[in-house]
Amino acid sequence: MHFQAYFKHTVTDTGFRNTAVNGLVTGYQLEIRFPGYRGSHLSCITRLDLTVDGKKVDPQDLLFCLNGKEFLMAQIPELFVEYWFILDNATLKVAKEGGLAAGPHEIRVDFAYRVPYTGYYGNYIVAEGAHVRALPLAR
Amino acid sequence: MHFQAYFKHTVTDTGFRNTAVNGLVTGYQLEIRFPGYRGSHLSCITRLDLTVDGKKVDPQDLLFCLNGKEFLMAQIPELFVEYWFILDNATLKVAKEGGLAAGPHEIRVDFAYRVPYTGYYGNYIVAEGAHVRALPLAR
Amino acid sequence: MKDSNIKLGISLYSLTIDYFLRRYDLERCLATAQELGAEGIEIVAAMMVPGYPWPTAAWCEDFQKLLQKYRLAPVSYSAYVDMGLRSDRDLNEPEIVQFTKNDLEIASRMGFQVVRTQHAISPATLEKMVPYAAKLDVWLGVELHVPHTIHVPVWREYFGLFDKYGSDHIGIVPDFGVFQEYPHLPWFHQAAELGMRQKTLDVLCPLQRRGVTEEEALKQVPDLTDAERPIAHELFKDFHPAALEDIGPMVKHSRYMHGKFYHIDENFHDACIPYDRILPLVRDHGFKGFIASEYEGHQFDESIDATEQLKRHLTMEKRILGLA
Amino acid sequence: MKDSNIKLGISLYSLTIDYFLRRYDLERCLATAQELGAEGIEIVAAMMVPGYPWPTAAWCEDFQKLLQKYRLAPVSYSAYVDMGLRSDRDLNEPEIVQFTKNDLEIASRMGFQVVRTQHAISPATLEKMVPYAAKLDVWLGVELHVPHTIHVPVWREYFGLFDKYGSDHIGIVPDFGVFQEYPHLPWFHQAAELGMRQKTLDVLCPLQRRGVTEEEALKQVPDLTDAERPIAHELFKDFHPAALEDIGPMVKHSRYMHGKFYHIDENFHDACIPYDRILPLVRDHGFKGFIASEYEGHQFDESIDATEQLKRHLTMEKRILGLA
Ligand SMILES: [Mn+2]
Ligand SMILES: [Mn+2]
Repeated sequence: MHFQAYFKHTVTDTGFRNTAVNGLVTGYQLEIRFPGYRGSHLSCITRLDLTVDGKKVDPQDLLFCLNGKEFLMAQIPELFVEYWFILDNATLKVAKEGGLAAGPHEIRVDFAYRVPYTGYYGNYIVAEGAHVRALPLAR
Repeated sequence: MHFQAYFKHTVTDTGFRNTAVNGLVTGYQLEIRFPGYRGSHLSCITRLDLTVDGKKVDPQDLLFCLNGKEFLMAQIPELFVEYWFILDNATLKVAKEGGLAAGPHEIRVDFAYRVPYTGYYGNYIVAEGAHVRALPLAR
Repeated sequence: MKDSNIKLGISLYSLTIDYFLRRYDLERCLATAQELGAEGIEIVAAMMVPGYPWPTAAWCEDFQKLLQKYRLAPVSYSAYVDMGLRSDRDLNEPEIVQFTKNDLEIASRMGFQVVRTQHAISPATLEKMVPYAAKLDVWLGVELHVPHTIHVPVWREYFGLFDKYGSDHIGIVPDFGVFQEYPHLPWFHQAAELGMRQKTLDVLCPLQRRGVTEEEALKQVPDLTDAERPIAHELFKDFHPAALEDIGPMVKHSRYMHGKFYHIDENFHDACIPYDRILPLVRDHGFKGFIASEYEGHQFDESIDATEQLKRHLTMEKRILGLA
Repeated sequence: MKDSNIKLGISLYSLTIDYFLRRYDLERCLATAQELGAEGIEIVAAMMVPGYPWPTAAWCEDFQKLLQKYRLAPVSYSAYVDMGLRSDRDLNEPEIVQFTKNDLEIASRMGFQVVRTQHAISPATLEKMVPYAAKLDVWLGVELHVPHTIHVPVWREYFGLFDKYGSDHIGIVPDFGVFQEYPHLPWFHQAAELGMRQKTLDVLCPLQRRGVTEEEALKQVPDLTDAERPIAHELFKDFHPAALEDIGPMVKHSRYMHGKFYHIDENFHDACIPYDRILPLVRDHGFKGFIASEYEGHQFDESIDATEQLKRHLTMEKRILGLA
């Protein structure tokens, strides 16, 4: 039951909106917190799945954005010099032609991370949790 | 003879000085440019050797500092999301008890990097060069 | 507060939930520590230092000014050994050395003379750090944390180093969590939230207190649910307190201790960690240094007021130590 | 300048040495382009966009204002396919797609409708980008660069795509370097600097011009030094110009061309790249778009004044095209 308290705060209130480049709506984005008490190297993230309105987003359509950079989900395990400061929100950008319709959507984030200093007797704790909430799409 | 022009500007005029933490002189540092016409991902660096006054610095005593981060030389090949903007100088920090003596020192940097878009017919060009210059240690 | 060898501080980690939810920024955490009467603070760098692990020199200076503003001593810089930060392998020794040197230097720039590290540093690496800690005039303390005791092999090795080098620059940071005997109140709150029934606890807890094994105990709960199973397992796995006799050897090599706690009741009593026996032993063995109140109930029940818990913990410590 | 289908621009890459040595910042490069009378510019993003590959939206807006200030058209955003950026493997297709989508989006935010990419994108990946380029209303041109010609297999595939999808959103960016026949003046400067003797060149250069093989030619220089050997090898390896008849098919699928050059003499003549034959063919085949002057002599001799070279190149182009 350790490291469980923060998962329920993963998806933030703000930043859920459609994205556009020069008027072309390319998808949508939302913001998440790192669901732990301290920051983490991104390479410690072992799972990050986004489900919107009951449908899992294909990781190929997802970009993880932090520290002014944008990463493919497949790169996350390799990002051992990218630190997620606990007060910084990360942005998940989803490529989806036309974006999402106005109004509320159900957002679910399944998240897991290795606690990198817990190798007691050789095993690292992996903290796992999910956060589900309805969020209105900002205009 | 391609990509040779910039190596002669690798070691900069500024930033060569001893380093201290709370009064303890821990070593010295100097600044280098990326010796190419554009920026590079750090993972493209294939060689970076520092020689001071004719003696090669042990890579274990060297830190490569850029983008507000500090890297062990052994990590360089893995830093594929760390971009070296061409106008930013990198700092080489050398651990050496007591630092260097005042006055001029001969600095030599041997540098090589893969040109990541030159895989014509399957081979990447590796640009190589050296820069040797005398630099006075700043007070 | 009376003059005493023992000084009372606060780990800012105690205020995690307020910080995490952006209710308190770092300065507000410091202000809270001052209001509570703490003499000094511990900071968890990986949590509260912007730019970590490479904060700017300017930020480190500003931090020292903040401490002066709130009249707080810089007690401990809390470092990790994030040995598992890579996904392909553990950090190797040159990486751990650099990781730790970096923490020692930042700590020094921030004004700290105590750096808390973790056993993952390994005795061999700690030994290599002795000269550097000495030069920087920093004391590098390894935290003794659940599930370890001073009798596990790695800690026997650490004590060997203390015997060899003295404990002027390396030592032990005991976390009082090693003396925890039973689950705490926030644990029960979270257990309930996760589906543990009171009737199951009513059967299992007394058995845990009597030292019955998990296997034997579970026979008494034939209707254990899937949700209850891992929680019941924790109940029998997690609470194996170290012996209070270990406090003597700890004190001998310690300059800093973690006053870990999960809940102090309204009568200023910890029902799970025997502070009333721990603290007198710490004092009587001659401990000289800071004990930082380290509240961790927020990991289990975020609705509890952390500041109130800290206030109770400090009050309890002062009463037990006769410092009130 | 007369109204013409062909417009003359400058690649800011031409000013590399001034930029690299911090003599010119980006704005000064733009001011120089305006002073030279260029109608528009190409920017090499990996060189001049702070924060690349993820510049901020604010920076992209400010850049457009700078272009307006200097009355310059945003002609081409020059993108790479840094397929070898990792040390353990080449980028895979999802990575190249994302790399290119990112460039298309930044280019679009910076106001560019032409994006120059490189053949490492591969025909298969380029084909996947067609709908996205169409949606963003960007033209994605693959640069044809030495040592390629339009007859190598990968370029036959690109032309197959142009036939299939048209060239409204994909196409070819010919670099006139493919027509280079002989070494250029800065090449001779660098060769001398690296130890090549004039007497060796006096023997080898005429043989290279007559099409003699390296093996045969070296027999005429029995005293070739170790320093000379790699330079002699380059002399025979690097200068195999594409046929000028290829210009027709290029023009058909091109909106943008690189006026690559290494040295223009004081008589406004390029002694190595036959501009006097290239440009009339480009015009007569009906090319409509920008030719950007792309000075590259700085890679060989940094002492040559790049701005003067650009001035000569523009003058030469105008004379040949009758735009003066
Ligand atoms: Mn602790
Ligand atoms: Mn070109």
